[in-house]
Amino acid sequence: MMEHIPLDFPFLAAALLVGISFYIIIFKKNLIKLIMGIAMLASGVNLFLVSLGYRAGGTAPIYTDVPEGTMVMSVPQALTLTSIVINVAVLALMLTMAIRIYRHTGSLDSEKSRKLKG
Amino acid sequence: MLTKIVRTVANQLILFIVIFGLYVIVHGHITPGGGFQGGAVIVSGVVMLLAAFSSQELKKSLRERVLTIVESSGALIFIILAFIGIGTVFFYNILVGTPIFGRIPAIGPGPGDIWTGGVIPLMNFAVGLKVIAGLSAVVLALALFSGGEEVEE
Amino acid sequence: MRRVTGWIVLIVLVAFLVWGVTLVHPFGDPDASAMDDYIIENSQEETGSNNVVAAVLFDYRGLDTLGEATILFTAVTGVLLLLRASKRKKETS
Amino acid sequence: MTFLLESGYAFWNPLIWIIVFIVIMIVVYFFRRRGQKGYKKDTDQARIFLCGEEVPEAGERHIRVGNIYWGFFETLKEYYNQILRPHTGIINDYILWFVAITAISVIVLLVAGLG
Amino acid sequence: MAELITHSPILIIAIPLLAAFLTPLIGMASQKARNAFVVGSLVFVTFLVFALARDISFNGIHVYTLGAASPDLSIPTGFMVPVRIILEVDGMSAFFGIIWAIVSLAAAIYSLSHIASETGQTRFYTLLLLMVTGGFGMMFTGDLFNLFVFLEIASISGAALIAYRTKFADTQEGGFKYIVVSAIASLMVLFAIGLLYAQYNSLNIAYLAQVIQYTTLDKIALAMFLIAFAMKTGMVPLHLWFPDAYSVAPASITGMLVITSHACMYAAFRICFTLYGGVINAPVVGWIIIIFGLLTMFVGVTMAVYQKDVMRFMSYHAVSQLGYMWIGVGVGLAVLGNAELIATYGRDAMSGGIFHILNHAMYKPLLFFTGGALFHYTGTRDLTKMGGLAHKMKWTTILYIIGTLSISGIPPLNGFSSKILIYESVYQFHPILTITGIIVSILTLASFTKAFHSAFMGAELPEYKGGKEVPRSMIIGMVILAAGIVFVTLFPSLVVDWAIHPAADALIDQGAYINAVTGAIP
Repeated sequence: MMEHIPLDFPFLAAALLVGISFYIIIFKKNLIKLIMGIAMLASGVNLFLVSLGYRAGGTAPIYTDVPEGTMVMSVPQALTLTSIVINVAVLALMLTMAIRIYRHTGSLDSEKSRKLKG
Repeated sequence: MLTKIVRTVANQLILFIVIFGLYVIVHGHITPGGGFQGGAVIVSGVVMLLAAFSSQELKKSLRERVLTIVESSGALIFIILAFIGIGTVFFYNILVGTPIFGRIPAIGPGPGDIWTGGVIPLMNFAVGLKVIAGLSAVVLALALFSGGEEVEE
Repeated sequence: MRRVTGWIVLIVLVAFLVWGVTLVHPFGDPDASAMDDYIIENSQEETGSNNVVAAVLFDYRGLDTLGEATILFTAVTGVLLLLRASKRKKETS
Repeated sequence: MTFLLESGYAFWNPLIWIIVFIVIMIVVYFFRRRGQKGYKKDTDQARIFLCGEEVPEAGERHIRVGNIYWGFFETLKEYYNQILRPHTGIINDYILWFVAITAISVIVLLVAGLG
Repeated sequence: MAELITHSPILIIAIPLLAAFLTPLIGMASQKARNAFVVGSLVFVTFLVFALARDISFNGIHVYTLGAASPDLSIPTGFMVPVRIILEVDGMSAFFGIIWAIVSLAAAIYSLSHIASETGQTRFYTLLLLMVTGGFGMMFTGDLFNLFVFLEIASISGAALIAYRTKFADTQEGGFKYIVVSAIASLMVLFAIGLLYAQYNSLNIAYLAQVIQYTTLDKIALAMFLIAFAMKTGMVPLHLWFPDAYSVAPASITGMLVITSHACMYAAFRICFTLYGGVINAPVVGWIIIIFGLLTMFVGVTMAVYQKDVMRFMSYHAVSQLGYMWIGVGVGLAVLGNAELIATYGRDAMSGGIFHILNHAMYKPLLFFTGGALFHYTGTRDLTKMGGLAHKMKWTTILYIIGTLSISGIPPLNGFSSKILIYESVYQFHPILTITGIIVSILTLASFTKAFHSAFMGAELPEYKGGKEVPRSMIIGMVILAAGIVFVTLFPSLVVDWAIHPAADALIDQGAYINAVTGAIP
């Protein structure tokens, strides 16, 4: 087995996650799928952020009963936490609007809910 | 509304969920966790209740108005805790060194002490209050709306 | 037409992203960490909190957390605003 | 002089314009005063005369917005056909444009850095 | 008073926030008290902004370190890197702050009777105050992640407010589009912040500006920042969501959304000039901005002439006017490295662009407010159903004329004085820019004349016989902005000397911004 995770695997995973979610956002016409795509995009960005702060062999940055040694960086974790809560808020609001759109038009298709154009 | 077994189990389980959530909130400054995480744990308990019972049932005990008041007061406590430092600087941790939560732990790894952290435990508590009330209100409102009922003004 | 454009654009974007993240420092070995080292070393003394992440959240980057709590408040207010009844009940008016 | 705005080449003074406006107003007022004094409201003088035809109702004689600048749109028909195509109103397309422009500007910035 | 000034950067952000948290509680007690509270807190904030701006013009950049032992202790003693969140207010931030304060005050007063017949007013005002907080936070912060957080506050509250009138389907659609677009834009901003953080381990704009290298990753991050903020601003061809969202919002919110889009423009300028200012490939980025600016101007105005919905028509004009600002500042950016060209026309072009932001922030909300008054009176946004409204809406007509003349750049109104600055300086960079600008200006006048004729002129239509002029608070909200227009019209040089040139110099002078934070380090 390898000693540590090869290459920049988490970074690549984050980049691919962003790519896949853009695929969903661009090609899927269902509003709920669109919202799921945005949630995935947020996960990708969060994964990228939190893996920036990792130091090989580091422990969690909490001093309570921790073995001596390096600690991983704490600021990216705080940023990720903030970003996760922000995305929860955004998703809640998006879902509310999607429900309202469904109530009004009876459809969740983004091609059908386009009263505003031109 | 699910079967009686589920409802009974949920009724008992909610106590432990709330206790665990409160533990996470209160020990936010010494162990992993904090206001957001603990609040989310408790709200997951609320979601469990929502699944076990109907939203109509839950509406009787969780009033929209009460939730709004609790949420606003959580946010207010938070911002006031930030404001009390303004004698020095906004967000200055004024309680470090005072008897209330003011102890300074031994530098370096060691056992935690609950009376440390200055305003951090209080802020954790305020945020926890806010998250519990806010997310419960959202979940409840969405459930009620799917059942065809709109929120009062 | 749209499918083709979409795929081209998507492939270009993903190529750039993948290429970009390989240019970031190797995983587990950050290039610069002055700010984080300072916080890890001094947080116990300055804030009295054993949990460094909590110290960052509520002390060093307190305004971010206030903003985060505000966003949650905004979203809750927004959801309740959007799910409200658009007509007043008779007895209230 | 607080009214004066220097723009490097020329200057701009709103006071001059305001004075000119006031002078024009006075001239207009003089012309207006020379008009007919015998105008009476609510008589045939005030009614619309359309070569003896029936005058349409207020709603029908107002030129609605769709009929204004008809010639302009007729001339630029091709342009408008093209320009209206991206305005589909579908949210997915909006994001596609965003991704496309981001990709293009990344390429431009990187290529410009090479030379 | 001196204490108040010292703490004013955070107070300007925190007081609307505190008011927003209190509003639901007060709203339960009494509606009148709530309205008075909202307007009162905004008046106080406006006062603070003016006091802060005055102090900045005398004493230079204000730095406020949150949570440190003293406000100006931006870097911990004996350390080299800023650790805490730092608010940094310079001439540019103060300039945007003044605009935002005035427009939000006018919008709050306007809302008092504009939404009087709707439910959910308490939550409406709460969100309005939160949006004010978000805007001020974006303008005053000196920290990238903090910028992202406040960007999200402004966009989430904005989206909820756009969808405020839930009984119509199109409002929900507009709000949904807005929130999707802003969520994606801000996530890309966050990704770019992560790219910068990975290399330099800092989030402070001033410190990053000092150490930035312009590596490949920095270029990718710059493109992401620029295009994400440009999307939020409504630059062609990323403007497609713009009229959809703006046309369906309540008019007071549309007026405020214009300024949030200016705040995103501020963020883009901050990124280009301050963060990347020392290392940026200025001509390339400048030309990118100029080309998109030209497209924005032209496509925006031609689409506007075509519109039949009054709010949509004005939104497209907002798009087209944004092009002038991009061009003015883009020309300044394109010649950034060349001190001689900056002195000949670069600074004037930037001043023109920034001056146009001020003017646009006055007349565009005014026009949106008149559009809202038309909606209030007729119950429709469709211009084909309107006509002869000048008979009943005398105040609205006069205010609309002021706004129209101003946006079309008719002398002596303020739109002309900023446009002449842009035209004359930009002509020396490339004549085609000025020519396009003049054509766009003509088309603007043409389309506003068309809307004026179809809405206000003509005989009184039978269906609108019985109505009355809009309520007084709406007129007061509009008159505040019209008074701003008249002031700028009469004293252009005063405004340019006291507000515009300091703002332009703040953008050009990257060193001052850095020194304010990392001053001790040579």
